[in-house]
Amino acid sequence: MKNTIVLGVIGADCHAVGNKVLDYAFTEAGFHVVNIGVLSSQEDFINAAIETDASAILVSSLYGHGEMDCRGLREKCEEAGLKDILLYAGGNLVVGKQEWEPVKKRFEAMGFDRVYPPGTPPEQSIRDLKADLNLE
Amino acid sequence: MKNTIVLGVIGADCHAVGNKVLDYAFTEAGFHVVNIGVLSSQEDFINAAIETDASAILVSSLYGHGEMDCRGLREKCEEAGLKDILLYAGGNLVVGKQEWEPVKKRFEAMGFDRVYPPGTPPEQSIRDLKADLNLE
Amino acid sequence: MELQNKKWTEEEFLKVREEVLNQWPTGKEVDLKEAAEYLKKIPDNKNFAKRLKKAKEEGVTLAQPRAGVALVDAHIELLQHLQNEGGADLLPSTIDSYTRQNRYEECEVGIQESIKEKRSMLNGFPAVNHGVKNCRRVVEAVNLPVQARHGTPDSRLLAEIIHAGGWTSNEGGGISYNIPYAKSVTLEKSILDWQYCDRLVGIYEEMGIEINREPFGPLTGTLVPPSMSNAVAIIEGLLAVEQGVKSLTLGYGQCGNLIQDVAAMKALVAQAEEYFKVYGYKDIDLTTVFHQWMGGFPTDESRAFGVISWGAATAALSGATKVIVKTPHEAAGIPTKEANAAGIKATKQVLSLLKEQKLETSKALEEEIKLIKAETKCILDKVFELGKGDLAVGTVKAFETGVLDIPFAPSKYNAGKILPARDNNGAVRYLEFGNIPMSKEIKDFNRELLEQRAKLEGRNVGFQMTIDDIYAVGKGSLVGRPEK
Amino acid sequence: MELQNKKWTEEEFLKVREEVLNQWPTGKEVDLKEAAEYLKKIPDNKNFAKRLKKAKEEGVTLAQPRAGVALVDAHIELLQHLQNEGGADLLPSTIDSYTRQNRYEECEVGIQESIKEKRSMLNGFPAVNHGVKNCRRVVEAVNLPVQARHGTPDSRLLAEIIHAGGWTSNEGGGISYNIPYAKSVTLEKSILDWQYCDRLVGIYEEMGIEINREPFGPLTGTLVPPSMSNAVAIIEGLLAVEQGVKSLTLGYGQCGNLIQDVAAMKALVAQAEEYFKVYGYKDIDLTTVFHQWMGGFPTDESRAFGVISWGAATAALSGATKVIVKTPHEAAGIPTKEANAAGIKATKQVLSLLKEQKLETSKALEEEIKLIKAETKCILDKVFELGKGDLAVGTVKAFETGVLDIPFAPSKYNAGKILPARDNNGAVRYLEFGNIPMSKEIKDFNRELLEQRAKLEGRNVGFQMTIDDIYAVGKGSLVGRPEK
Repeated sequence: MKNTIVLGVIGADCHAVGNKVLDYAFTEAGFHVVNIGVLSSQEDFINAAIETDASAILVSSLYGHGEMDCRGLREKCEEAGLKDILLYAGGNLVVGKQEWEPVKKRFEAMGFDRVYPPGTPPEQSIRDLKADLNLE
Repeated sequence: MKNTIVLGVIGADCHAVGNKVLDYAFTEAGFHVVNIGVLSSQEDFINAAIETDASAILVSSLYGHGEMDCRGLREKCEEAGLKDILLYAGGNLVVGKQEWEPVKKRFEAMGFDRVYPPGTPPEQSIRDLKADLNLE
Repeated sequence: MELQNKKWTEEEFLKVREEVLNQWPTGKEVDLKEAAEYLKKIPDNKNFAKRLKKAKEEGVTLAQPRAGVALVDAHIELLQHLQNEGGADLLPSTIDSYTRQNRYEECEVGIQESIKEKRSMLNGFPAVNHGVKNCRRVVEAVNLPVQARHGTPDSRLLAEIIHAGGWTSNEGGGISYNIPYAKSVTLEKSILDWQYCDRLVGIYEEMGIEINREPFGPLTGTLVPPSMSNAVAIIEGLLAVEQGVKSLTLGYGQCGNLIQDVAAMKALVAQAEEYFKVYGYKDIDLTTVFHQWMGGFPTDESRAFGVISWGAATAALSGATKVIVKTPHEAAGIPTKEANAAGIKATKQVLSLLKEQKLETSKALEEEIKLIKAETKCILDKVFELGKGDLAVGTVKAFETGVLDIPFAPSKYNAGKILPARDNNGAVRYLEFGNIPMSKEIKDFNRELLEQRAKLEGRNVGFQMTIDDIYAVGKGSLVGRPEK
Repeated sequence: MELQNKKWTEEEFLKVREEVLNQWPTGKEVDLKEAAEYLKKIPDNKNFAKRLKKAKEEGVTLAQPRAGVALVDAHIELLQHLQNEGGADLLPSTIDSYTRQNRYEECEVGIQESIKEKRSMLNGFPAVNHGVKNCRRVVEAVNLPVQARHGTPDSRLLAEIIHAGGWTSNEGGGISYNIPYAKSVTLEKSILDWQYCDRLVGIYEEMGIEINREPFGPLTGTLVPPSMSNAVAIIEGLLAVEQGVKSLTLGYGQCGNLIQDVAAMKALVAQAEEYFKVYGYKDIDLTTVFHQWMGGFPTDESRAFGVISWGAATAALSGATKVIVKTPHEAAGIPTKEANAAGIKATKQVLSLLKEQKLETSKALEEEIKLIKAETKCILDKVFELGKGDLAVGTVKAFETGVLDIPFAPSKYNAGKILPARDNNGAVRYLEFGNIPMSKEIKDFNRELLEQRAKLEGRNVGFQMTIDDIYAVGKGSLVGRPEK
């Protein structure tokens, strides 16, 4: 389904507040949100995407290990047959306060379509996702 | 008199608190303090030093104009016959937060024997003055 | 082993212990007798329990940061900076998130990557992997007490290693380090595992070694109504002292309304002491911790200093024994050591300016204390009832039935039916009570306060208020008013 | 002209005015009618009086920095930065110290040197030298009201130029801009000169143009007992409204003890309104200003943020209409524009977090208000008595006899016999009363509080306490305890 998305917090990260707010915001915006919650592995994201025929995977990471946790996700998606699935990442993706541009570049190099810095309002990623999926 | 000092706040500066505390501290330390107070001109300092045969002039400046107000004081002292009088300066000597070393150098170049940064406790200048005057 | 709120026998403890110490090779480094000898030599100024007791007697508030990096030398450098430059009164060692999930292999990867990348690739100190010797290196390199701070549902091996390593306090609890930190760990297991941690401290106490325990007060740190966090704190306190813990620090996370925050701290101490008395626990050395704002922070560092300082002021005015300090980098994630020191310095300045001052009693304060106590009692009465007198059993059942329910928690064992929102004064109230068994009077009062807000804002009471409140402090205000 | 507290006639005013406008060439730029036309076109959001009235109605606290540099373009850049980056609600133009002493030739040197050195060699904006046109350039370049802040005993020409220049507020007063700012200006002269400034505002008011006046509350900013600063504020307020001022902002400088600070603000408003009523002044739009800590600051910027934030919190809790903001560079002197903006941002974060909160009434607060009012009344009663009913005459005589006496003031017309010190709670009390005519009860109470402190500290009540208190905040605490 074009408007189905998989939402979750990757790795050993248990920050649930933003996850619950994103769930609410994307649902309100008309998406069918498959929320796999916190502490989710790459496999959890991929399995959920296959099962629900999702168009996008939205990965949150708030605890600084995002860089290690997200590495290889694009490759695993392709192996699993999720050829054109959109990959978004956002949150506090790295340990410590770093320049944003290099962080963004590293995640883009890993195959993420969009990467969001800390404090991005849900509205922006909703707008972007609608554009990327040609919704509305 | 070897232990007589002239104390004052130079220029259009009316910061009186530190002046009153210095007066108290130097008096307690055994100096004969001639306190000409705030809003004192170079001439006020020099006249007081001549009248009381002082060994040192302690110039405070808290309002940032110290650099302009102190310029030429050494030369005027020499013209007035105060050949070997000690000149000390302290406070917030310049406008704004600046590197301390260049400020110190500028004041030393103007002929000041000792220059103190903001927040120096009176005890330090008392110690220095006793050393410079071979007291105790 | 069947869960009940009863001190473990030596046999029970030792049986589990054998398994625990085999969870990772460094477990073999732990020798209880040798550790006790080591701990006895720790000077008073490095003993967490003794330092807190002294602060309580002097009526001062101590400042403690959060901090931890992957490698031992870098971690020591970090703690020394917080001690020497920041002026911290108590030191932490924040444990990384893989250790919290007992994923020690991944810690090993993180350690290796950190060496390679020359920066910490872990968000804390992997104490289990580093083992007893390295924990001792840490405590020997500083002049202050060291505490482990983490979020580990099963902290048994970690507790063994850090205490044997000379760290004289451990944060956490069977509820507070499960429900906000795990997705699918049962409460039976986490409470049992924390009984183990508490019993370990009890055993040390019986050997004459004072070790502090601190249940994690703020839970999800997001709009948790004070009566819910106080109920959990009191339960975890009772569970801990049953296992022989003597030095206990109960905590609370700042909500932001001064009256409510001070009332929550006062209610927490008074009510915990009442329960200790009723259940016959004597000689408990009870201290308190106040957490500076745990929710979203402004990205601007000057604004962050404002939030930090207001937290410090509330901590001082509430008479907290210690305050956990945030940093001006909070919004961006894990801070540099300089930013961490900056947060401590701002905090200490405010604490020290206010050390002669407490919030004076007022009618509003007294009423808020009364309300929090009444709400807390409604919850605790039901917990005891559900457990037929056994608090541990009651706690499990209370979460099953939503009698205990923590907003925004990731655990599937949490009902997630309650919703909080702020009233017009910024105090956190219950918007949805879920299955929490409050009296009608209390429910009506909470509702009335939120209706007043709704009226002022020209909208209905609802989840949008909650969402607006979640992001409000980051945007500058306490109450998330609709934009004009 | 003989000093009395009576509205100047048009004839009196115009006679003096001719002389005033000839003090410096830019005086010729002032044309009252043209200025009135110009001021009428100033939009409400740039009118100081209207902005304050709105804030008072909304119950919010506005943030205003201090700032001023020598050159017009740089000054505009500075104010725009404070407005756009800092988020200031009200803008200042701090006037340089040469202008404050009417030494316009030296200002000219400072302006030339500033051009040459490409940095400001003056500690403020020399508004008289820059003249009406440049003042208008300033106000036209920003979106907020602009006020002159200075310390000028004779501010007559300055007032003419800034008001004609579209600046809709002027800080100062015949006492508060003389005794703490001058050495040998008589009070007769400074009060007359400030009657002129007030009358000028009164004339604009009569033309339908609202202009705000703000007596300078903190005086020497150093341990001034609240009753002394409140007495001066009320006198200056009464002198101003007699000349036709309608928008009046009375001020107070933070002492640091929350109860005393809030009590002082509440006593100030209540007592000022009582006096206005008794003396028949109607339709006075009274607002308040709270000054963040005016004494010595810590050099460490993080610690300075702590001091700033605590000041902001007290301002909010006291319900001040505006707060004057310090910066993290305070200890080092005049701040960069970035540091200035940082101070505003920290302040605004705290103000906005606390906008729903006020300090609740408590017994301690009520008693402190009562004490401050009683002390203030003792002083004011005597001032009126000395002046045989004329407040202006009474003020001069009160300073002569030490009935009014401001600690640490440079003026030779100030007796300098009183000494302040903090009590055990950090509240500022009278250590030496000099000739201030307090009741025995009040004197005994002040003394008793200080004896309690002396006992705790194991030393005698004396000047060393005062000195220790002066430096205490810079070192981190409120009360200057002896070092152990």
